[in-house]
Amino acid sequence: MKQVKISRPILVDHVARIEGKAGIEVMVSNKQVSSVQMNIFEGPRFFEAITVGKKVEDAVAVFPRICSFCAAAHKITAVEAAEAALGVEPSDQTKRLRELLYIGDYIESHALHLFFLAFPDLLGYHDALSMAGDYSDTVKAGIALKDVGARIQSVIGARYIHQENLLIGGFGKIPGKAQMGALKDELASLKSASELASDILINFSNWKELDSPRLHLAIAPDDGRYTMYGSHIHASSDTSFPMKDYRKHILEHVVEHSFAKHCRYDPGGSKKKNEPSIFTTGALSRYTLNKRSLTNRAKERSIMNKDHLDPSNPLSNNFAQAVELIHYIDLAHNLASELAETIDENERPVKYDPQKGGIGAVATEAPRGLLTYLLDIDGTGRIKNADVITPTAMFLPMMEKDVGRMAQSLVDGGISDPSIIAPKLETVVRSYDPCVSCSVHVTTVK
Amino acid sequence: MVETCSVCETRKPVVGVYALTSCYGCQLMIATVEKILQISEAVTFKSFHMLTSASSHGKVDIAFVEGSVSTEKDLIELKQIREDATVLVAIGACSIHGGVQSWDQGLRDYPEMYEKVYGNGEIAYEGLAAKPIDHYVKVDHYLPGCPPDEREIVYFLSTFLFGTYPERKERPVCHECRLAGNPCILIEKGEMCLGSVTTSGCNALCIGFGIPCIGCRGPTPYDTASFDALAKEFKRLGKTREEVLDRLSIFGSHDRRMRQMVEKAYGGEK
Amino acid sequence: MMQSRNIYDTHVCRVLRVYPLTDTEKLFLFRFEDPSIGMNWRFKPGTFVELSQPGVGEVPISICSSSMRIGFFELCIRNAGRVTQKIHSLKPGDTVGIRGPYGNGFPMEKFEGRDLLLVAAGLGMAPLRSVFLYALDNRWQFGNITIINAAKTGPELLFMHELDAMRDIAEAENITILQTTTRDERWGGLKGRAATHLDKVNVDPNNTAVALCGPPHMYKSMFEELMRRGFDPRRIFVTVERRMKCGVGKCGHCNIGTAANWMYVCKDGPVFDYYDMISTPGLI
Amino acid sequence: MRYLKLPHEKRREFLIELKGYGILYAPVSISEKNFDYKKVDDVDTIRFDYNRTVLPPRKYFFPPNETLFKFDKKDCRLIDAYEDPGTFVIFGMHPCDIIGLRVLDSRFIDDQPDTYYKRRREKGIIIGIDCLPDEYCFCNIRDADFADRGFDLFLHELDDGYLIRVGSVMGHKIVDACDHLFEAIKAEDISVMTRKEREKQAMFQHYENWDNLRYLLELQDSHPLWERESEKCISCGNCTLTCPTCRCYDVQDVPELDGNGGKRIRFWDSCQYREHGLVAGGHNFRDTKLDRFKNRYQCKNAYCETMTISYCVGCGRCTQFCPTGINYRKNLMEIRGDE
Repeated sequence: MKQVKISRPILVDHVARIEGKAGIEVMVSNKQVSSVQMNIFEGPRFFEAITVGKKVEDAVAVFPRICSFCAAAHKITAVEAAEAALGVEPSDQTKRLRELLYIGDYIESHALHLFFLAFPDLLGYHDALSMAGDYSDTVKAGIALKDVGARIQSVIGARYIHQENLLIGGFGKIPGKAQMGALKDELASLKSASELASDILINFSNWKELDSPRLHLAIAPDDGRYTMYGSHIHASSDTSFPMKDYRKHILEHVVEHSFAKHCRYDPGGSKKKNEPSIFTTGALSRYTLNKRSLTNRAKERSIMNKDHLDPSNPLSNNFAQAVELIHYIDLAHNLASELAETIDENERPVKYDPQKGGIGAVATEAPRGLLTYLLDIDGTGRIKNADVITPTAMFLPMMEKDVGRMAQSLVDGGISDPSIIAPKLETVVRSYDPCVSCSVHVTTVK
Repeated sequence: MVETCSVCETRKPVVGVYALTSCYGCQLMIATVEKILQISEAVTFKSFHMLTSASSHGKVDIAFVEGSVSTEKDLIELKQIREDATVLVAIGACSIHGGVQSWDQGLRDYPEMYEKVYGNGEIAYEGLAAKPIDHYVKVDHYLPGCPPDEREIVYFLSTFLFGTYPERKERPVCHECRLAGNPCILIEKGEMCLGSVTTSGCNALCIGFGIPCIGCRGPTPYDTASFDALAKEFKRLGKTREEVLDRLSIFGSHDRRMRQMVEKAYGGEK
Repeated sequence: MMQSRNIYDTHVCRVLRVYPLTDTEKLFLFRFEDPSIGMNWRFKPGTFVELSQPGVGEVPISICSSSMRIGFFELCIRNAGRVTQKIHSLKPGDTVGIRGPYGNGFPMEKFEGRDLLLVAAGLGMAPLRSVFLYALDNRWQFGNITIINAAKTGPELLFMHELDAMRDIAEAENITILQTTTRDERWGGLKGRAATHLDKVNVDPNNTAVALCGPPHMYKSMFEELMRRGFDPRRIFVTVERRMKCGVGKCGHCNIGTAANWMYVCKDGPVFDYYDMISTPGLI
Repeated sequence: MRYLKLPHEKRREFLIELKGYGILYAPVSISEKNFDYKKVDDVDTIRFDYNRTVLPPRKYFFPPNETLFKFDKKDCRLIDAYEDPGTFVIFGMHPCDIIGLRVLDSRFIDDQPDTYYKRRREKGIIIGIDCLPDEYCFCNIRDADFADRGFDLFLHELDDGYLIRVGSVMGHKIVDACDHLFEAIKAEDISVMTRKEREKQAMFQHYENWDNLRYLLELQDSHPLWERESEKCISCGNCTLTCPTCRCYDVQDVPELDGNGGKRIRFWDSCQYREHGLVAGGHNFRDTKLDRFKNRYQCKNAYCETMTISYCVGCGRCTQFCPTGINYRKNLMEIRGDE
């Protein structure tokens, strides 16, 4: 489907301040945006191919290498898929530690995205480093938040990128009470800093041009707690499905301009006759669907700033992340306080037999949205089949739509200078907080 | 204030941080080192797409290149970087050793993997089997790790700022593991720990957590990795040739001696 | 009592002059910053210093100047690694750290009253220059002197011009200077390895002290040639090279094994006599 | 020498007393099968029955990583960065480790004292304890099974307490300060101790005289053993890093980002690594694994003049902590033609 080039395309060769390599290509002909492509030229890494035939332990050590920004999300989800396949039930303590580790990933990832990648746009800088002169307190708060997120992951996962301490069945070494106590104190001291992101964002309203109702997907909390876990995925269209059936409902296909595939949602059931539709996922979707489960502080903040959390506008995703930052600092503090009292440093990982084999499918909420893993393990403890879908692959089609909408409205407003249009489009892309490495390296076809 | 730099002598060194195909962890590590603000004062970042939109092409004094060459576009970019850079530092497992995406190097070819993942779907960009960057261009310094250690990143930059260059680590992880006071888990638990053939610099972090080394910093340089002796020990512990090769290939599949030396250990008595 | 000085601490020395000698070697003249140290600092020919550049590292370098000169010393430095590369970028006025001198040095007192034969190959000329200059400064204590300086090519001959310039006084002082190259087509002078010119030396084998310095492979053939000509093995001395990190027999990098004695090149050497050389495993 | 008896029931109190002198380091369990010296807060965690620690106690005098200097590039000055550890107590050193420390002293103190080592050595109080040999021990052959000096106090276990030998002025001070804990030695205590000493001697697996060993090592330079055993070696360096008498170190400058400051550090090195024998320009005096393998055997069996024993004290660490089961003692015996 080659486009006839009537005028020069609006091109962004390499979108800066996102994870991974992607470009934007927008074709405008007769003042109409005729095509929008997120060119994903990050190279493929074939994780689902190279892990096939490998021992499940080696495979789960490799999966987090899909992406550094959400390595913990990948590691935890892969490990839990392996556990689901092998019928391993980790201890409650393991689950709580994993949750705290996952929250650490959220805090680090959101703080990085907001303070380092998104705010320079809003405040008119090229980057956070040059912003540091004028907004020293803001940058410092961002660093402190990112650091505590990293520290949580280092304490529990051994380090904050590619957390090796996390194993099938438990941990290599359980952190000590003193370490948990230190985390607790550090988290308590950052409560007010966690509100800073939303303080900044309230000064910037969403771009109305982007308003458009959209379908949101997120995991429904089982126990009324707003976290990354739950047994069902629900949609803003009031449909839902069990997470382990994700392959029936989230469909992928290859597109020519991208090493990342695109996804559609098929609600199945009685609505089967409907075409599978594009959807979005991420902080805004979680907020939209699960907001009543936020902690009080986060809830108050979100009620006060409803306008910034419009589910129809992708820029709201930044604010949703800011609200989550408050929420997760609270949640992390609670968890760390609890663990500082109760943690049993001598607990060993649950023993298991990798040769039992089986299939496990798990979905969790990564910082950027839904993340699904399916691992099929054979009778020798090796991976027979692996399937991973990442949030970026899920929301890419929606992102392209929004980029098109933005471009169209700018063109309609008489702006034709690509150097003015391009940065605006980049801001739209960045609001999704896309993770390009993730999206490229894992999609697979049946 | 910095007075000299080994590369550019008189002014602030101009640094580029580039990514080929990777997880972006090395860049994330650079961007999140504790001293990033100090670094950003000591050097000028000419290109660092992940961190700044003020990134541009052109000459740099020091280029840090993360990622393996996995597409034609990667290769073109890499050659340009080499041309533009006075000193080129390969950073991270992908760049130095091909990374985890090279796990199947020598086992499965590119079309087979492509088909497995993308079916018969067509993509406009040309992919390549993942390779370390020194298969294509000259590399001046190697900064290993998956991801690299914060201290080493700071060390590398500091040596340039001091008018010299970094010393290459060539001791195995076991060295730092003993220095850290860990017991040896290969001996005690019989686990397939790759510490003895893996370049140090991580302070044996994983073993400190009771986790065997999977070799993320890559084989020790100068052909000092005794894959054969290690494989023999694994064999004695009841590990199969495949298990050993799979483990050693995660980060070492491009080592020209590895496969042959493991075969030697298992030779004849399959 | 005062705490004794930290043995790894350095004295600040200033570069006074830098002379390029070859493409890879430069000669540096240093002076001690602190005159009280400079005045009291003595060394023997054949000893070395640890040269330190904070932030880069330390390297052992043998001293190549005359030990009679007080407060100053010269080092001939080959650009062969991280530290020496950095040192090569230094200019007059720059500073370095120096500790030492280390090692036993040549037993000059045993050389007294004898003819001297100095045989250097490659970088070996650096320590032997110190011996040579010492002998010149104390000319009346020695008999005839012959110096053989060998290198692959003419431009690689260390101190070639300096030795050349001495030709006129050499004759008057009974000094024979032989400079030879092994792989230089364009070299107009002597050709061949140092050992091939032993017939031209002007010393009495029965009463000559020999000092050798060169690459490890040189010694075996030199020893054979010298024995054949009747030189006394007790008076053949060699200086050897190792990675001496500390210079004071601690760090272990220069240890050499022998059943009778465990030695450190930095402390027990770097000058060894013929019998040490042939009976110490790993020394050659 | 002064001898005292510490009844078993006073042991705990005595250990708490020792903590009063500074940080107490003692062997504790660090994993299912291994022990190491650690800082001890709760004296009940001390293991009296340990066989050997992973790292020898030299780590307290010659730390695995140590900052020698901070530096200032501008002035080209080095600033001594010795960190005073304060007085500290090492409890539970076996005779081999005590003698191992004396080997280090001979290198680090006897001639041109290593400032850092010496200053730490002056701060450490050493309480030795007797032990029984296991399959790896051959300290008897190395004359290192009984410590006659090099400690402040030395404990021999009796049936109902410990016979204590006082070995230094500091040792006298310690026992004087808590003399209510001790009893006088009785004749039967002495007979228990001599019986135990005999029993210990009977437990060693070999009784040889290895005085000729270092000569045989030189003569057997082409013995097929070297090729065969070095092939098993994975060059991990465990044998040297866990050795109580190994003392090789490397030095590195770690500059700071400001382009001026930084530190000069030293850390344990091992002759089993390629870089150890390397000189500028790329020549390597021990270029092959075989060369490096032999070097350790040569070095460990060389003669320490001031100690009049070899550099090996027979602690068995290099064998127990070799991942590929290279048996040092057996190899030496093969060289001697014992097997």
